[in-house]
Amino acid sequence: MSNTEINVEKLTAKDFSSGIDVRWCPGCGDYSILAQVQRTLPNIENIEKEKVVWVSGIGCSSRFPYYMGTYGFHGIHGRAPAIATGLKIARPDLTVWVATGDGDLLSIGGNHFIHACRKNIDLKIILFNNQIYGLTKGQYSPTSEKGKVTKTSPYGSVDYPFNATSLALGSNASFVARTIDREPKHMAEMIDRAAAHKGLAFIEVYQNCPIFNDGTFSELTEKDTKEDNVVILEHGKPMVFGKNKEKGIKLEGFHPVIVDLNDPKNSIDDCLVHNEKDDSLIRGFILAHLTDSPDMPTPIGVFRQRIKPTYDEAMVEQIDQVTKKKGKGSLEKLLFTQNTWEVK
Amino acid sequence: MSNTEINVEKLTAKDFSSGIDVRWCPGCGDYSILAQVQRTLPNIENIEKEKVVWVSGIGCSSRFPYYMGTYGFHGIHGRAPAIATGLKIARPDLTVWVATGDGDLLSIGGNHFIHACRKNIDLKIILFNNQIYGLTKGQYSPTSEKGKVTKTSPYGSVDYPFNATSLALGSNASFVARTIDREPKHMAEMIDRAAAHKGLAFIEVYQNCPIFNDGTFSELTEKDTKEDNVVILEHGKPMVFGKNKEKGIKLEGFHPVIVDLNDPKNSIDDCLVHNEKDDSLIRGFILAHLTDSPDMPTPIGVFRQRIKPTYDEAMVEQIDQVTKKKGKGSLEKLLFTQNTWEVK
Amino acid sequence: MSEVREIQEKHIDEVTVRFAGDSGDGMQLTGTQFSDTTAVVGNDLSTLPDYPAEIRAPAGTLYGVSGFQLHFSSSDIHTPGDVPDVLVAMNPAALKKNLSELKRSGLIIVNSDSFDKKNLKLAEYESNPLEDGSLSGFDVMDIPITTLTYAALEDTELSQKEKSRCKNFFALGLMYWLYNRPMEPTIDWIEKKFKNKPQFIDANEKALKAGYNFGDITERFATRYTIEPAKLKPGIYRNISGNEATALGFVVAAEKAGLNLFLGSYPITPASDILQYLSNYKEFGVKTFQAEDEIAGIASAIGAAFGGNLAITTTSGPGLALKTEATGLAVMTELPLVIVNVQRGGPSTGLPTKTEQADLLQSMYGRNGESPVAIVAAATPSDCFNMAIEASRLALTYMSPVILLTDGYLANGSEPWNIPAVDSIPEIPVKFHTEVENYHSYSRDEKLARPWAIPGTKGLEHRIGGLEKANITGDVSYDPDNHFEMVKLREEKIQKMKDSIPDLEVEGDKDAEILVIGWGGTYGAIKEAVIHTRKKGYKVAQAHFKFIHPFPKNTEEVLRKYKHVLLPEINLGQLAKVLKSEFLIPIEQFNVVRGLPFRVGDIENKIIDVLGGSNE
Amino acid sequence: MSEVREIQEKHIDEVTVRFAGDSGDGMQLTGTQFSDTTAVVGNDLSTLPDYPAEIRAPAGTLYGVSGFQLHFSSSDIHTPGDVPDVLVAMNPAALKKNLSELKRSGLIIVNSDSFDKKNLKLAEYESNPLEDGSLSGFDVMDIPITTLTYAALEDTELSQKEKSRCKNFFALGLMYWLYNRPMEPTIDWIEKKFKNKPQFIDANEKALKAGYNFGDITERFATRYTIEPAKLKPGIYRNISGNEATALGFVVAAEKAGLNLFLGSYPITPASDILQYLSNYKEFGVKTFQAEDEIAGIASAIGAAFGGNLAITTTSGPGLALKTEATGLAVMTELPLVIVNVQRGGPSTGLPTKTEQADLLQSMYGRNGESPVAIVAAATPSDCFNMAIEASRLALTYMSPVILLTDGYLANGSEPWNIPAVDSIPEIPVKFHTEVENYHSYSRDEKLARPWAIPGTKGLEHRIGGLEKANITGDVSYDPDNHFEMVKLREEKIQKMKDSIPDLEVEGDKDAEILVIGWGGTYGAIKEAVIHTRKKGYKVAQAHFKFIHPFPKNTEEVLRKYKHVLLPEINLGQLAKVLKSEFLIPIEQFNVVRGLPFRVGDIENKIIDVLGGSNE
Ligand SMILES: Cc1ncc(C[n+]2csc(CCOP(=O)(O)OP(=O)(O)O)c2C)c(N)n1
Ligand SMILES: Cc1ncc(C[n+]2csc(CCOP(=O)(O)OP(=O)(O)O)c2C)c(N)n1
Ligand code: SF4
Ligand code: SF4
Ligand SMILES: [Mg+2]
Ligand SMILES: [Mg+2]
Repeated sequence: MSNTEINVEKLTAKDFSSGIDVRWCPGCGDYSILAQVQRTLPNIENIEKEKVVWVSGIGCSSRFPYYMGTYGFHGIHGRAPAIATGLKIARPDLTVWVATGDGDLLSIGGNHFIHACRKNIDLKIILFNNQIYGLTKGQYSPTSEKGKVTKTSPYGSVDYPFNATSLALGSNASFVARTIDREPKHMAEMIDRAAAHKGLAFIEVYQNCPIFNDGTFSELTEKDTKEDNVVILEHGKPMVFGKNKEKGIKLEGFHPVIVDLNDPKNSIDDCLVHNEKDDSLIRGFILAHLTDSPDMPTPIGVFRQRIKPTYDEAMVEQIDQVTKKKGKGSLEKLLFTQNTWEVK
Repeated sequence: MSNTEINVEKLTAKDFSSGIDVRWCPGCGDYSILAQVQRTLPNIENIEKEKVVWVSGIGCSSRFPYYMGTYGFHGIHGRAPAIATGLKIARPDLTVWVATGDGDLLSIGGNHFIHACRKNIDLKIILFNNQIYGLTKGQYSPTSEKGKVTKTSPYGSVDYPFNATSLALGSNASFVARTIDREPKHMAEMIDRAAAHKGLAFIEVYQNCPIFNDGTFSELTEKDTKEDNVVILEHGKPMVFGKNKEKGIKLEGFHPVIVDLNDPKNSIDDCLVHNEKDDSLIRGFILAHLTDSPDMPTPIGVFRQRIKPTYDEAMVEQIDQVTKKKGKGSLEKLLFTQNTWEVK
Repeated sequence: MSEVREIQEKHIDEVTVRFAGDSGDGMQLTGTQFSDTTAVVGNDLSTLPDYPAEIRAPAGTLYGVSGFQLHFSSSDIHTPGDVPDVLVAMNPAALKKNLSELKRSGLIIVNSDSFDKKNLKLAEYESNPLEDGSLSGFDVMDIPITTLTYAALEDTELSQKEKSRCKNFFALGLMYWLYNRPMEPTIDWIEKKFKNKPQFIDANEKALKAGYNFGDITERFATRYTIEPAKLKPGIYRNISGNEATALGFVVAAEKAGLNLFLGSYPITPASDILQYLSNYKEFGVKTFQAEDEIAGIASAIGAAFGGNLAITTTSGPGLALKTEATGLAVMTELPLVIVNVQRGGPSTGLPTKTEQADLLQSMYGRNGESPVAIVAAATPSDCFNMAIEASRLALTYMSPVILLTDGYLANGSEPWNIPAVDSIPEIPVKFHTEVENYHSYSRDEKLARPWAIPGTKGLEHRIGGLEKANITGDVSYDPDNHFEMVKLREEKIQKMKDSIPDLEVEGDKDAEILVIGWGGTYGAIKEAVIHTRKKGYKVAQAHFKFIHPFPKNTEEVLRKYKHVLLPEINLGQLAKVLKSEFLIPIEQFNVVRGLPFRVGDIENKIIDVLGGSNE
Repeated sequence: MSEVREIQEKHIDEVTVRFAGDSGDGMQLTGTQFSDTTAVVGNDLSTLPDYPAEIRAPAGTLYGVSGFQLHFSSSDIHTPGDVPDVLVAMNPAALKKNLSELKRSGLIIVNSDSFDKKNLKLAEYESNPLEDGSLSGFDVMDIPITTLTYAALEDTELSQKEKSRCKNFFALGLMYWLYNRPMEPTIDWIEKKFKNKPQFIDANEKALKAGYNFGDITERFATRYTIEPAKLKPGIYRNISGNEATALGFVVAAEKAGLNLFLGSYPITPASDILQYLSNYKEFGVKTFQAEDEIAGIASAIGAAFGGNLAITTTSGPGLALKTEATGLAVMTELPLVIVNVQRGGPSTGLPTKTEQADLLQSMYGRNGESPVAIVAAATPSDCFNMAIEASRLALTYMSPVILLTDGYLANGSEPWNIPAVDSIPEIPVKFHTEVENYHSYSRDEKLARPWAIPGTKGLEHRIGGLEKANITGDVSYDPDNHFEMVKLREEKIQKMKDSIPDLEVEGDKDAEILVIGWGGTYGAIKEAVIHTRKKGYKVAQAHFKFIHPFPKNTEEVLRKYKHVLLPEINLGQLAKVLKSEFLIPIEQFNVVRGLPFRVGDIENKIIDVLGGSNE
């Protein structure tokens, strides 16, 4: 079906808009994600819009497919990865994206998520993490911080939160990244990277919900604080951050610590050099757990990328192999197998 | 309700048997787990048998509660951690154990498992990992190795398996351990340790299913191979293994490698010293992923233990605090709140 | 209020008002405040909030309109009203969306400031309805509410945006003036709500008073209305919504049973409120567990029931669908458990914020195997309180799961509630089994309930689960005859509940030609339709099912008495199916599935229709 | 077979044999081999495997007994037989467990070696039944099968344990001799099965032949039986189980529709076989996805359906319960999807290896909202093939989810199947929508089906989901009238299927006084009961529902024709409920819920009972 010639006309962001009125609240971080996706997809080489499908669950974020000018499936709560898995296996020629929220993916949908990671289904999952249940009007979510006061936790929640990147890595996801709604360029880069990854790609986007959880990420997004609180991961580069890149991260044993690069005792060479292609998951895991300690900056970027055969690929290959060996199936043979007898 | 005097008589293994005929296949590794549990529990200090509850899902392994002389709940497939969670929250005075299989806990039950880990519910979960669906007669499970030929994968499965300890750590479980059905003493120790841990304790037991997956763990259990393939984790001790403890494990960057201790160039001091109390999850994660490479030995023992408040505890505390502040609830006050008016 | 202008004070009997505006305009709040105040002055009332599935759709759009309807009266009323007499529309979209339902010649109060080009376009108006004559026939009050609010707040420190947010209080104040309500309850509320933000207290109060005074000052309103207090049954009242009543019912049930209350739940519209209310009552020892999903919600409740708590789980349609397998486990293990299903529009995600009665068959039959549960349904918002207690009582007395059905209309709607004296609510006797001798986990008492022996009880260690149980001993049993016995026993136990539920009551004409039956949230609409048709001279009676599985003992007798039995349902005829198959009685169905409560008039017409048309 | 001993060769018409032994004794294999061979010699047959939920309970225990019943005949038969004529019991537990069902004076073949103290005790025998006279009245052949097997394998290299495992082949050989069956099919099977283990080929063949020869040599059997081939309809036959037939049906349906087949499933007894069979057919491009749970099973199938595959999901009761929410999504998105539910004993985990018909109401009503799906049910093991195709055809033609109900008895039972010529099976016309002009995702053809426009089709990019859809455009719509319209349309579409399903057929007496109706796997038992009672002179007719939602057009007409309508069901009356509510027709119910197929005799008695007792 693939006919690249059809696509000589360059697609634009507009081609990726369905034209339907967007119904998120004013100021919602979801707008930014939509804009970056619509801007980024047209630049993907050989992209055929009709081969792109957006699948989602339920939540504010899960309205996403309606706004995309591609095929879309607004599923049921938590099941987007499972619907997308079936679609991708049935139709490996399609590019299947999942738009989902922290409740949708990590609460009710947790099982499908970890299994999709494990199986390396070739899906691109974007988690709109606003650390709240938006659509149901403000209950704490599995990523809400402990102690959070919400409608269902009037005295503060007693839940420890999930660390989404940790969970993804614990499930052996082959591509794990994080970005922030207020960093459009970085986000665009992550989307591009995910699109290019063959295998399951997971992007966590920190997304502000101005209505029910306004400002949770403000330390990471406000001009005067963000440089001190965000470290941008770049492959092959030392991990440094701060307004003047004056702070670095090094490891003491398994414990990442901050080094003051203004202090002549320290050198940038002590700093951890980011390597997203590390075969092992350990480095990614260390990065994922930087957020455990309040003193450490939050990493954004690609935590880990590893190329290995995808599930859908392997299934097609197995079918091809068996078919090559046995020949294409014949119904005649299938029905009239051995152990038949004739009544005359 | 707790009245320790009642328990002056020492309980025995027999007290922990229900006396019901055990119905596993001859040679099943489940027998060994049952025996060790029944032998270990009586030794736990102040244990009151009537305060112990075993909860399970569905599978061969999930028959476990029937054989225990304690309270038991044979639930539905995959839901044991959720049932146990409700029970523990409702009744923090009880000791709640979960007996479950690799299909039960990691396939259909995956979501409840990771959430129980995250929330640090004070449950003791024993995973009977036989890398197969036993009760349904031999389909591959989420822990079966890639390529495995089973009833549902006649040409070899295309699934990458879960690493159960990695998933538990990725979900921030506070106690993670592994043992083997054929190592009764080690198993007893792990059970004892789990029982003593306040918080979610997860023990993965490699368990042989002689009927549908015989010998999967034989490299780890057979006399002539096990010393070379198993490394026993001991807190504060260097990680060494081999028939004559002639091999050690050290880290090169994030990559564990084997060092030959017979080679005078190497010293036991180079070896990684196990520290199960490490605050961070990283060390446990490295250990969990030792099994990724076929050359490395499989660790058994406690990967990680960390003490932090449990969910059930925190909930009780919150109730106490609010009650202290507001006084015990009065129905009168609750119903006849402000904004009432009287009709005469 | 010293006023020289001549204002006509008119006494009226009842009014239906609808507030409508953007999702961000605070219409739900305005409606609730008006209701609470109206309740306090002693009117009977009934409310119907109606909001979109979007949290706050872009301002000015049609799909972003949020509404709140309120019917209040000096006599007994039962519904939020079919057609509003008054529409308060904060923008063109609100006007557009609601106009068609307004009473002919009704009053329209609009914020004329919002009728600018942009908003008119968003509302898909070609021309300005305030100017093009299309509203002729209505009594239109176009008031520059935004401008007037800004003016009132001139000397406050608020930003323009913050000031603008106060305009709903202006509208509320105006309505208070128009219907002669006191401002104090709202002022109290504002002071409490913004305790830590004094600037908002000041601003909102100013806006409220400005609205009120505007009514006083402007020459536009020639009439002001008084609605006398309703002659309700003596007692202490409060205004209550169905969800709050449900929550309170369970707290009371737990106390009356001497048990701890456990709720395992996952948020879902329109049921989340119950979880939210209950998470507040820590001082009652209530434990609310916000689970990872609906299955964990019910599974945790089953665990808590095994542990000896009054265990409940709350949800709405799609969530109930997810709980079916575990509900079967509760059936097999015969544990007490209340499952609350606040019905919403289906199938699938359907119409999440709308009401419907289409989960009855799911509740009845939606499980594998022969898997009977008890089913009860609340009839009005305040009745949710009673039915939560009833459901708990049945669950605990018979050791059985019970499904309590309410719906989006009951859940969010409100009415004055005659608060019962705490002592007047009967205890729910619960005794955990402790006797070791002759204990069998599946022995039964005269109600066919098995003993509740909870972990921690010495000597009663036993094991339960989802496999078929041997009668009496509770051992796992694959015996064919035992299975048949148990299948029958489980159904019989539900039927036994007939002994402790009230008979079906018939209201209306003794010699009625038609019996209008119903269940759940349609009670009020049916009741008003019956009253109206009787006033018109038809012979009509009403009976309402609050207990559906089992049916009350006298059900068949009642149904067979009447020439016609009419059953209005907000589904395609679910209770009708159950009744027809059980009694083989013909039933006239009236089914309207529009995501909204019945219109009284429609039921009225149907009654007249069934009786052969107008008798006039 | 050159034999001097005088053996009586007796021609008989039919026999029912039951093999029973430990779960580890290979009784299922023995039964299957005997069935396959019996099929090949041309008898009609019907089988009933019956195994415990435990994989391999400790040897010798009562609960570890596994059985396989087989009824074969020289004429048309329809059930596995009510009471066995012959019991082959490999140990005391097998004898104990099955004796009560054996025909009076029936033949018992036991492995006398296993009647030692330990096994007697495990079987809860106080004394040895072979010695204490308790078997008097039966024809008992106590044969030291273990000893004889060891003897036959003396010169093989096998361990004692391995030798012991061959004893079922000895028993099989003996039975082959007794019923005059050839050994070749089994020898062929052995050779294929143990291709890589020649020592097992040798041993098993030796055991088989030893058993056969033992029959020949021993003086104990005076009679040997011949059952002539049945006069079945001409054609090519094979013996087939319901699960295999289901799997084949879907492969054929996909090919006939020109689509790829996708199965998303999670293993569960007794449905796992279908997944297992389909995972073999890679050369047909069949994709089987073993999902993490049942919800992922159906969700993945919904995704695959959106992608343009023939998508199915397979499960049993508790799994169907888990799929309800997602089934609603398929209803709302109007995607073709077949859900196979192999019913087992419920509620909850229930009796996992036993049969039952108690998921009909769950299939009909077990979803939130008004959420209609089509329901079809297979009548016999081989009919599963037809109904899998029918279900696929309905799903693809009407763009709708379809539930195909089979049950544990059909799934594991087998019968000879007259294999249809591939060309005789009609194509299923499927056309993906490709025209860009005027495309609307919820427009409808004359069947009310919406267009299937799959991703990859340029210009038809559109979005579907679980929220209510606007008629025709498919946009999200919260409009009340649209909702009502869609609720009715969805039900109407199912009713439309009446146009393409066959009328209900009536077999039996034209002037019958009683019509016995049924659905699903009870077909054979009802049919035999009808034949028997007609033979006894009663006027009886039969009609069997294979299409349940919608019912065939002529259903009411047929039902109203008869004085009595009797409906036997293996539940508490589920189809009866549906029929009664739909047609208000009284139906006599006959409900037996024992985890087992109906006994023909019981239905017979019930028919006679309804007709007022014996006519003799
Ligand atoms: C089965 C089911 N359970 C619950 C809900 C209610 N529900 C809808 S969205 C949602 C959570 C939304 O949170 P999140 O996924 O974080 O999305 P957000 O709105 O924050 O983008 C819930 C609980 C539902 N629609 N279906
Ligand atoms: C809802 C549901 N789905 C599927 C099943 C069937 N089932 C029973 S046990 C099982 C898997 C057993 O595997 P595991 O958990 O590894 O336990 P094991 O038997 O190997 O100990 C399955 C799929 C079921 N009982 N219920
Ligand atoms: S509620 Fe929050 S997440 Fe949802 S649309 Fe509004 S701002 Fe965005
Ligand atoms: S099937 Fe395997 S896991 Fe199950 S009881 Fe038998 S040996 Fe044990
Ligand atoms: Mg969220
Ligand atoms: Mg297993």
